Amino acid sequence: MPTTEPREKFIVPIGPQHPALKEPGHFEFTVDGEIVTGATARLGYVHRGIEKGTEDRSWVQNLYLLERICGICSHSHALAYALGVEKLAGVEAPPRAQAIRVLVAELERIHSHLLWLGVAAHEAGFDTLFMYSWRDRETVMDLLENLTGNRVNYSANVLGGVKFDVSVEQADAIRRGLDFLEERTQHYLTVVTTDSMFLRRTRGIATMSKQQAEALGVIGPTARASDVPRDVRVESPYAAYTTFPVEAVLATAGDLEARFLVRVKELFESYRVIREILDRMPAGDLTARMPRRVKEGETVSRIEAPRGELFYFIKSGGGDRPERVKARTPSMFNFASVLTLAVGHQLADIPMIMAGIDPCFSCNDRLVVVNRIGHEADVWTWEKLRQYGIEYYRR
Amino acid sequence: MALNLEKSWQDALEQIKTWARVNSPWLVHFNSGSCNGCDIEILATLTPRYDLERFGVKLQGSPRHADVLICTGPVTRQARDRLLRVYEQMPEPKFVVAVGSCALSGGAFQGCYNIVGGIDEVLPVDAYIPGCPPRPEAIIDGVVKLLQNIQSGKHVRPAPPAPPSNGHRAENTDEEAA
Amino acid sequence: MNPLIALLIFPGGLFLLLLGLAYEWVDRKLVARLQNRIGPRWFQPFADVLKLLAKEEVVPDGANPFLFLGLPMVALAGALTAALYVPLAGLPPSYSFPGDLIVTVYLLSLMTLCIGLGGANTIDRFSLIGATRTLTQLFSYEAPFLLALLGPAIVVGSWQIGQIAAYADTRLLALTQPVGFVVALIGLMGKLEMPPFDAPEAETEIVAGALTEYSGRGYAMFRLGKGVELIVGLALVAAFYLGGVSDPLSFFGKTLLLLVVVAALQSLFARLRIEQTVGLWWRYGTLLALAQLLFTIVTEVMV
Amino acid sequence: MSTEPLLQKPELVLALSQLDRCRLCMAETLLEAAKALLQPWAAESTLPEPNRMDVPIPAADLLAAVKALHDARWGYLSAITGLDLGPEAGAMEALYHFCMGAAVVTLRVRLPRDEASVPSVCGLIPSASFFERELSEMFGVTVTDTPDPSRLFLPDDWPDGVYPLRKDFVMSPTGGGNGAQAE
Repeated sequence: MPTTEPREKFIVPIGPQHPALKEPGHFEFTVDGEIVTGATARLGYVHRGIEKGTEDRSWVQNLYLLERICGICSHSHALAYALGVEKLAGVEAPPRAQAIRVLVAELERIHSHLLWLGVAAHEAGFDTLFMYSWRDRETVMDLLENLTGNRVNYSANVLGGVKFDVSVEQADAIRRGLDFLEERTQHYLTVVTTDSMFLRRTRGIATMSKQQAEALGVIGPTARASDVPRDVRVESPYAAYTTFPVEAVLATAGDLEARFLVRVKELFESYRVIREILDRMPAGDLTARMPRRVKEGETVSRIEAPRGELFYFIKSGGGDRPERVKARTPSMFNFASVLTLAVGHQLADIPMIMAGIDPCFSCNDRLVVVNRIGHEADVWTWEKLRQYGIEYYRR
Repeated sequence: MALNLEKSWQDALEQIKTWARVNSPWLVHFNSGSCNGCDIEILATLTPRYDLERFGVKLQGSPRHADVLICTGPVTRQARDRLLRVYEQMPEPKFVVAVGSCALSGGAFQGCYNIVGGIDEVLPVDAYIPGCPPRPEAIIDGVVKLLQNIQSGKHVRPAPPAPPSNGHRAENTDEEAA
Repeated sequence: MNPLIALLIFPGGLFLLLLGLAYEWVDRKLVARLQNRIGPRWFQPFADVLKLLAKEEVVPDGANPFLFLGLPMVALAGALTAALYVPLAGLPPSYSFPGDLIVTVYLLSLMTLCIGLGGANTIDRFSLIGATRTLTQLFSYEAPFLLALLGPAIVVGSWQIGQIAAYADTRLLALTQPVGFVVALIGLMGKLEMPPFDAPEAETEIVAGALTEYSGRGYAMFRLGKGVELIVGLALVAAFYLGGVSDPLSFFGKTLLLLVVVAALQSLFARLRIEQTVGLWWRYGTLLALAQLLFTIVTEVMV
Repeated sequence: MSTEPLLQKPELVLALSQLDRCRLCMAETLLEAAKALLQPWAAESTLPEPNRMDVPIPAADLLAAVKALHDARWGYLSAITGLDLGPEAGAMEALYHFCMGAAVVTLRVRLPRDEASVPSVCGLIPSASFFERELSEMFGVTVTDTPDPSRLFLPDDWPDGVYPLRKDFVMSPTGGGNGAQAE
């Protein structure tokens, strides 16, 4: 299906400017006139060969490797891996450890959503909101550091439980931090829903209907923004989500504004769950004994990372090293479905579709090769595509 | 007499140049495979709480405007020649700061098949900032230490690394004489 | 005062460059404070420019070297000559002739033209986009800005900045022509490419816009030119609308007041898209300026 | 088992939070529904875990099985995992994981090691092209008529014919680079 005339691949090497989460990527859109006929992506700039790395490391060492797949959802990866291995080994982490795991997971969700709010605002050139939301994010980073000792990559998980306990002072500090954050989130909710500049960039853009979302298999907040109730915490609750249930936050509009709304409202949901956990924290010890060798078998472990469902497949051959660990990150899934959504869309909608799924890497510097059928491929920078999109909508 | 007049004039000029270089270090940031933990910490140094602009540090877009190349992440094979190209585009005098243990030595990903190793496998590195990820204070401290070294003239230029051992060499790795 | 000193030292070259840097610092500090950051130290722009002068100048291939090196000089020269006709630091303009208002405004836009040409001269994609944007934005704010400055000229009945400034010295024209004042101020922000009109060098989007390829001396000269343009623009608007700048105190006071207003506006808005800026200027800017002009002409004729 | 897909019945549709108690029994009914859909191949399906079902599928029938699940809107294709059972076993597996609620159905396709090939499911599920590209570049499984066979993760200068996730992939001594395939 790719177009016949040879497309010369040209990757822009210039260092990106003002990096929010920039990881270079490369997207190729085949265009017929205005309509996108084909879209592929070339990732791999950050491919470190982790899945192969897991096969020559022991079960415990893998925990630290898998935490560094992604800096923002490191706890999610460690949690999914730990739950999978515990299921394989037939070990059940004590309830207090499960509750602390969920506590750190929700704190990480707050940190990730606030970070995305800043990045999206920055993408629209709204630096003041970027500065403010990142300043407030420092509060949740302090909470995480106070609790786990590190701002990012907090490695709370140990196979069979958690590394630390939550003392009363830490719980109070978290409650105070959450009160401040809740009031700030209320402010951001009003900004996101009323600020005219923002609405011009988000309302009615890249709308995805419920059927489209289901057919494409979009997951996470992007799916919930199109009224598709896909939330692993609700569908198949893991760790302590059974004792502290979560309500899936849904919106019906399915456009970019709805995706903003879902993420900001999820913050409130996270605050509620964290307060509940702190109030009804079950007593008990922190870890359960874990055998060095995991018995033979395979398992699937799914959890809800800030960006969507994180899928882990772990196979053990009975030794002290895993046979195979497969991690399918939510962004890879969202990208795949978003690129298929792009087909048939206007070229002008592409930037907003991309920004909407909160890609794990917001490639500010990625380059889009647009080859119009008929004349040779011209190479657009990300910005030109963005600008083209905006001008297109102006006409 | 004329000679040392000439000499003192030269020193004074050198003094001013170093003062200017130390007081307005502009950064360009390149991520060659990092898990973006270090990237968000670098960005956190610009937000209100840490605000590097106090030291005159500004994050520039184009390598042409930058003095310090701040790199994060183990150098993946795919990002290798891009890193070199960015480095070569920067005008002299340029410095390289490696942030995070991945940039120092490949970090947790050492031994993975797609990793070339730390930044010093590809570029001459002037300052290393360990940590996974290093706290914003550590990053600021690293940059300030580099500036102090430049100021006091103690800074000696590291030799560019040996060409990559595993055969395939990007065609333009021999940078001009540093 | 012998003309050479006036030209090179006092109201002319050196003083103007330093003042430009100082105003740039005030602007950066205010915007940082409004984003509740601490912001740069007082000598920051000065250190920036000095460092840039000491850096290696890279002339990229694919760019015509003569043009590449010449454009920054022309830009700086354009900005400096524009400063000759404007009352600075409380002194009357060091040189003025009838019709110098038009010359000054176009000397200022010569600066933007050079930036656009500088960007178009290289083969780098980002600067090509930056160049097209700079030029499209140039044509959008040029007309309203000039019309807004014509208001006072009509009231005074002369095209000479010196005379207009003298006439406006006692009367607060901002009150009689409020709309013209607002359009002039916003036009000034457009000319200096300050947010929300900084689409041409949108840092997160097109690296550094038209100036991506420039480094070392060329970039330093462009920055100095921008600083001088800031001073000249502020002085013009202050001289015409805020009741003249006859003594140094009122000159600095008024221009700094305008700078505070501009800095506040800067941190309030997100970046306007290029076609929004053009739309804004042509739909509202020009109409408002024309309406103001009509109103002044009618009152002029009647009185 | 009624052929009309079980999913249309309202009570089966996931009620969000009230049903946490019988979460597992919900999973069982979903697995039953999947089993009904995959009838001809589900004869020797196994249940390694209460909420998981493995269904071995010959490569030729893969498309039909995926079509059955897809038309009945049974969940979504969450991932495609490549599994190398080792040079001695002389076989590889491609696992197609479908997830719905708490239930996970895995279609296991057994493939020979040397020229393994699998039909592409992108016709039914367009977003599967990423997974297929990863499968082909990491395991050497040729996915017939996939829309975009180019590389997804491996660098451009990666030698062809070297598949890193296979068991017999040997890291080159310098550690940083092109391993050799110890055929």
